[in-house]
Amino acid sequence: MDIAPDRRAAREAARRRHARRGSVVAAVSSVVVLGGLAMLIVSSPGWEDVQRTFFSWEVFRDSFPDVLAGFWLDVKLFLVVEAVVLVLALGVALVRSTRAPALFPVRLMATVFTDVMRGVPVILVVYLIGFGVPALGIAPDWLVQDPIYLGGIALALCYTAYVAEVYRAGLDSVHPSQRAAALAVGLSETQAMRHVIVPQAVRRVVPPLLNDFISLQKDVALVAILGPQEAFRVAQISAASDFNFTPFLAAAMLYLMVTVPLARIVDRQQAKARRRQGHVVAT
Amino acid sequence: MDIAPDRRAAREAARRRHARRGSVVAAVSSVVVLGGLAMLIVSSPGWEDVQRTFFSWEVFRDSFPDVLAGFWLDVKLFLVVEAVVLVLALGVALVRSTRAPALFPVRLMATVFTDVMRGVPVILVVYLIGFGVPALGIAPDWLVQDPIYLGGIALALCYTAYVAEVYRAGLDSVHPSQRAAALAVGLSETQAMRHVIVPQAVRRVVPPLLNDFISLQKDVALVAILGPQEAFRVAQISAASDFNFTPFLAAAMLYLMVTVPLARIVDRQQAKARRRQGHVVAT
Amino acid sequence: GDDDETASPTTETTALACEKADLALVTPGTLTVATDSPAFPPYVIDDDPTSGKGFESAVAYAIAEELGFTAEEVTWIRVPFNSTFAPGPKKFDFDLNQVSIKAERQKGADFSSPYYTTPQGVLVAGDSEFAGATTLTDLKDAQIGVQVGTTSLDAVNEVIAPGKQVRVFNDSNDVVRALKNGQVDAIVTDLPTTLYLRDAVVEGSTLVGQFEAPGGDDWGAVLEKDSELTPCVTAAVDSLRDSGELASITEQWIGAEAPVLALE
Amino acid sequence: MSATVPVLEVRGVTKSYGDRAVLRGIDLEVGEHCAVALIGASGSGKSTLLRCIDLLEEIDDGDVFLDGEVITDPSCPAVGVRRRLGLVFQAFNLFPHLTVLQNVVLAPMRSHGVPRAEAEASARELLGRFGLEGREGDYPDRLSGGQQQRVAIVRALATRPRALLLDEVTSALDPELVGEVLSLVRGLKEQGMTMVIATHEMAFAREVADEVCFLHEGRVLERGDPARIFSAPEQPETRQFLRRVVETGRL
Amino acid sequence: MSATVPVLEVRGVTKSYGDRAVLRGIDLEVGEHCAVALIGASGSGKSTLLRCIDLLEEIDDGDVFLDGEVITDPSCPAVGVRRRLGLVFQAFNLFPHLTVLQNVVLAPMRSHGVPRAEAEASARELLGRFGLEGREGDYPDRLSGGQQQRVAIVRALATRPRALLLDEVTSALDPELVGEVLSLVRGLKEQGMTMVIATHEMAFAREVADEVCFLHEGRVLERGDPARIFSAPEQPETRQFLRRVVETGRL
Ligand SMILES: Nc1ncnc2c1ncn2[C@@H]1O[C@H](COP(=O)(O)OP(=O)(O)OP(=O)(O)O)[C@@H](O)[C@H]1O
Ligand SMILES: Nc1ncnc2c1ncn2[C@@H]1O[C@H](COP(=O)(O)OP(=O)(O)OP(=O)(O)O)[C@@H](O)[C@H]1O
Ligand SMILES: [Mg+2]
Ligand SMILES: [Mg+2]
Repeated sequence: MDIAPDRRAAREAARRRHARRGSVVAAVSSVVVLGGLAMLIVSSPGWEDVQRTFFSWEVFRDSFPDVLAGFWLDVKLFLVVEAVVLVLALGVALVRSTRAPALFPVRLMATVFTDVMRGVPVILVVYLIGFGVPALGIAPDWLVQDPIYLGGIALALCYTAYVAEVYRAGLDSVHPSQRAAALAVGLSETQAMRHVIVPQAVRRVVPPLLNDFISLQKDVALVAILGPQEAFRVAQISAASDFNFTPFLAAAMLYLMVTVPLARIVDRQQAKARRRQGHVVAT
Repeated sequence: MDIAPDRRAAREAARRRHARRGSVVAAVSSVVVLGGLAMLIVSSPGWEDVQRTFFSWEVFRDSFPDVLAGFWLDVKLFLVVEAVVLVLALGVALVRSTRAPALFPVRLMATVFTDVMRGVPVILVVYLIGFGVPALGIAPDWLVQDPIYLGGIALALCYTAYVAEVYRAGLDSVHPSQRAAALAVGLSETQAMRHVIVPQAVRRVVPPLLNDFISLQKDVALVAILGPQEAFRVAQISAASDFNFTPFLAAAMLYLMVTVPLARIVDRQQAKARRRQGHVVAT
Repeated sequence: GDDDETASPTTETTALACEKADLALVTPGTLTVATDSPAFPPYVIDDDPTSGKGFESAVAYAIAEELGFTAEEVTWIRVPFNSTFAPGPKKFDFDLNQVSIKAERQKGADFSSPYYTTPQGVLVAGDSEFAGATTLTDLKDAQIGVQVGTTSLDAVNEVIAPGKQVRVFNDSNDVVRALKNGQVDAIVTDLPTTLYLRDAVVEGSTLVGQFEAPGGDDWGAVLEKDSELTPCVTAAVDSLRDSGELASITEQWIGAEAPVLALE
Repeated sequence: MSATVPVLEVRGVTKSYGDRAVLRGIDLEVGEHCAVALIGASGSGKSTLLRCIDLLEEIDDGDVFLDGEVITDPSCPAVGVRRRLGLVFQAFNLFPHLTVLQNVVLAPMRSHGVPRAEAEASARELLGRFGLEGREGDYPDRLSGGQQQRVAIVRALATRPRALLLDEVTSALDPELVGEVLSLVRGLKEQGMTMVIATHEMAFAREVADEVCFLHEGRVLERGDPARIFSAPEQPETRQFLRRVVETGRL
Repeated sequence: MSATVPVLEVRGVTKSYGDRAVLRGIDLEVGEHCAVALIGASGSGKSTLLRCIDLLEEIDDGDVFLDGEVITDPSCPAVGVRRRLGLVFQAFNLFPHLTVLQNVVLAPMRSHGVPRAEAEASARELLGRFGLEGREGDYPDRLSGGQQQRVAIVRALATRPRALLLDEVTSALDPELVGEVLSLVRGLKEQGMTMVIATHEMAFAREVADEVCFLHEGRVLERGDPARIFSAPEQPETRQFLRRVVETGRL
């Protein structure tokens, strides 16, 4: 009943050949398109000028250490705010997902909160909290003195609203029969959320969460409004004094060094979770 | 076998009573918390100063017309960019969702594109496209002359990356058995995507899409870097010349006037879709 | 306006290439001058550069006149500070926007000779512990704020070398708010701005003094890189300086004096 | 508790979805150690009734009593009620993000406070009894239909409920397993488990049930001793239903 | 096409998931107008085999022929093959975002180019035959288990396939409907439909099938005329399986 190994080998080979041909076509066409674009840019009359102002190696080298020094501030602030946001947002999302009529006022508050905080530009919230709260004259000195705290609070408020909406979409996408099953085995509403709904929801929303993660990482630069010299502000200072945009590139590079590995890790993990569940359907 | 109407009425009443009591508790506690916060702020020593610089009615009234005039630019740009993004992003997401080995190079390009475009600050892309492309000296005049085009392109590139990832999460969240069922009835891969996977995916990702929608609406202000006086820039100018932050509030108000109704419509529609499908499980 | 009808003719000092008719202008026949939007006092009064009121507005008209243009032949456009030094063709003939002349910047754009050399002014709240500062050393422990894109940051770092990292703000509005809120102890701006902020914006503030930026902070008009117009504008500025007209414009719009803060 | 109080009592329960009346006044009593079989056509309301008893749907009217207590009263804590009942869903509703073992131990550990080791040991034992040894670490999507159904049964049994609600627990099973499950359910019954069994498998009704209820369009049209119902149905609808059943060879 | 070429031929098909060999060399032939029943224990590989035939899983080895054509060759366009086959899933897999009617007309309209009016008319007719009139506008989540299963059958029939692959098409049906579906399938067979039926319902095997295949751990252990298999099974495994079936009263 076993099949001769050369049958199997032939099939494998055919499959590989097929794949390889397609691969080559795709690769060649991508190289042609991208290469053509690159050629066009590099051979343009203004390329030297552009290279000098946007991609100058000397300027990059000179500005990089300062930008990097500023970047630590971003990273620290980002990590703290992100952690706070992940927790608060889940709370807001859970409140918004309740259906009990008694909780209507709380739900209303949560709705108003997300609507307003998403709708208002982050920069305005940073202004309001960052300059408004100290102006009230009732905030403690340590809060007023350090722009990081106020800036962090402003960012956390805004991003809680964004992330809460992402969570909520995830919660809603879990089929109601899952909740019914969780209740039926005797879990409470809270336990059903914690052990059944939330874990399934979180897995589904990881990519959009990563979007907001990455946005936050970049919006951390907005605390610069309150004075601290974080990476983007340092780049701006250096760009303005040199009439050269390259320092921004240094900042972007640092951002990429965080976000790209993050995106890769998330992708790998999602693929694993997917493989673990569900039949793999052949094409 | 029918039950006396007063039995039913009694049960309804009990339910309502129960709900009402909870409602009252929740409402009272929210009012107390919010009211307390408001009291604290209004009675603070700096409140007058804050009110004058952040919430001045005169300044609001004076700056509003100019800010509004700038806002039309935002709205127009937003609508065009959003439409482009919704289409392009779906394309990128579909490419990233393919599994065929032949398409590896294209998939790689799409991955690099999303990683880089999400990772790099939008403002840098606006700088690069907005100042870099004209500097190359090969772009047609109409493109170089109008900062709206270049700014729009930059925004579209960035947001395509964000939105593509949201779509992709939606596509992945549709159970593989749905694809199997679509193929089994004889649909092609493309038709399965179009009629079965994408419609289910899109419904699930509407809230995170709205997030990116709203972010885009606000990031449209970044084209101000290239010169045009859109709402936020107008507000900034007016704020800086009066040493008063109120004009920002005018801008924020305009943003809210777009985003809040949008959020409400989306919510209502999601609730409808949810009600239509699945059992309503009582609490 | 303060247009001096009797300004000395400068045709001798202007090379032949600087004949009005021969100038390579963005829009032939008109001189296109750029400044930021908004433009602030005392450089431009009421954000209206066409009035000739305000230091840079006045300087622009004086240069225009040197080059042979009437006031009507001058057009103003608004260009954000950042894009004044974006590479590529410029939409203006020259730009006056308190741009400090720096070697690095000269790689991307041309500068005329300086039309003003500004000292830095230090402003503190009236009740501040630093209100009595008489030397730069007294300011070492102060939390200082500056505006982004100005030379003040370098000046503070090099001359005062404060113990706390200088806070950098987006614009004068923000820096002033930080001062009022007590988020910074002192703000450092170019002297004209300091004077304006003290007199018109921050009630009860004290200008504790001024100091020279290292190597001086010279402001020049910005032109497109390798522009044919650069020597002509330079010649016009030089001639205004020589004639004393520049000094009188300066006197009129940025008059006041302030104590000089010395290094201990 | 007095022996005269039935474990489960359903009185005049009605339930509509929008305009569609699905239950039109159901009465039902399940005494201690008794098994009641619900039979009836597809769409007659069997699953809905079970969901209503487990408080997963809000009923429009009527009452459900568990050990004499009105559980459908809004003030009655639903969690406590559901802990005393076990429900096996027709569509299984396994938790796809948990392995087979995790599916089974979740409720004992979380809502009954059984220590993990103990919960896992008894879960493994139960899984083994249902022919699922070696599949403890698999995710539900990797199981065949019959395997999923057995996991669902084990999950409900693991909480040692006071009464079991079984919804078509043999639909995806092969005949061999149907026999197996049948004898397991018979065993449960002998151990004194109280059960409501919605089923299309007449062997269940005949061999396990103390009473058979024939549901027709949301009403209990006929009820009685299985032997009596199967041999001498009174209502014409019951007669017709059973005639068809005999034709298919399921009786 | 010559009458001697079977419509479907499975030759030495093997399939593993990771280390678990699910199909270990399956051979099967289904002649024109024939119905083959797959019986066997839960997990023996029936559903997997049907998915492999419909090219929804990539097989490891062996070949599947449809009308003499090797459809498992990588160069063979899968869509064309699937259009000629109809598969009813054990878990129904209805499209939850489409109404019952839309579920049924999607494929005829999109992949067979039938005009909407025509597709809807024949869909309504088919739905009516399965007792689903009036439910055309409902979403699948609102249907009872049996109703969903019938929609799944109708969806597969609507494309008028050359051969039908049925996976437990009666599991969620009440006995009355089982009889109904049985006679519908019998009708299809009489109209000349070629079918592979994975089932736990021995009545199917006995009354409709021309041949019965007994699957055991991924192998076809025994095959033959239903009468022969049910009365005189040769293999001990088959004998044991059938003994249990008889005990449950399913034969
Ligand atoms: N959420 C819902 N919205 C509208 N109608 C519903 C909903 N849930 C169930 N129904 C309807 O209620 C009726 C009874 O459904 P139920 O699932 O209780 O039937 P059943 O007796 O269990 O049938 P089966 O034997 O097919 O499982 C059906 O007609 C079904 O379509
Ligand atoms: N994606 C998968 N990954 C791992 N194992 C799988 C996967 N799909 C199916 N299996 C295993 O393959 C075996 C055969 O499954 P299949 O669904 O074909 O059984 P079946 O004969 O249809 O059973 P049933 O009668 O219960 O429906 C089972 O042991 C199952 O656990
Ligand atoms: Mg049911
Ligand atoms: Mg199966």
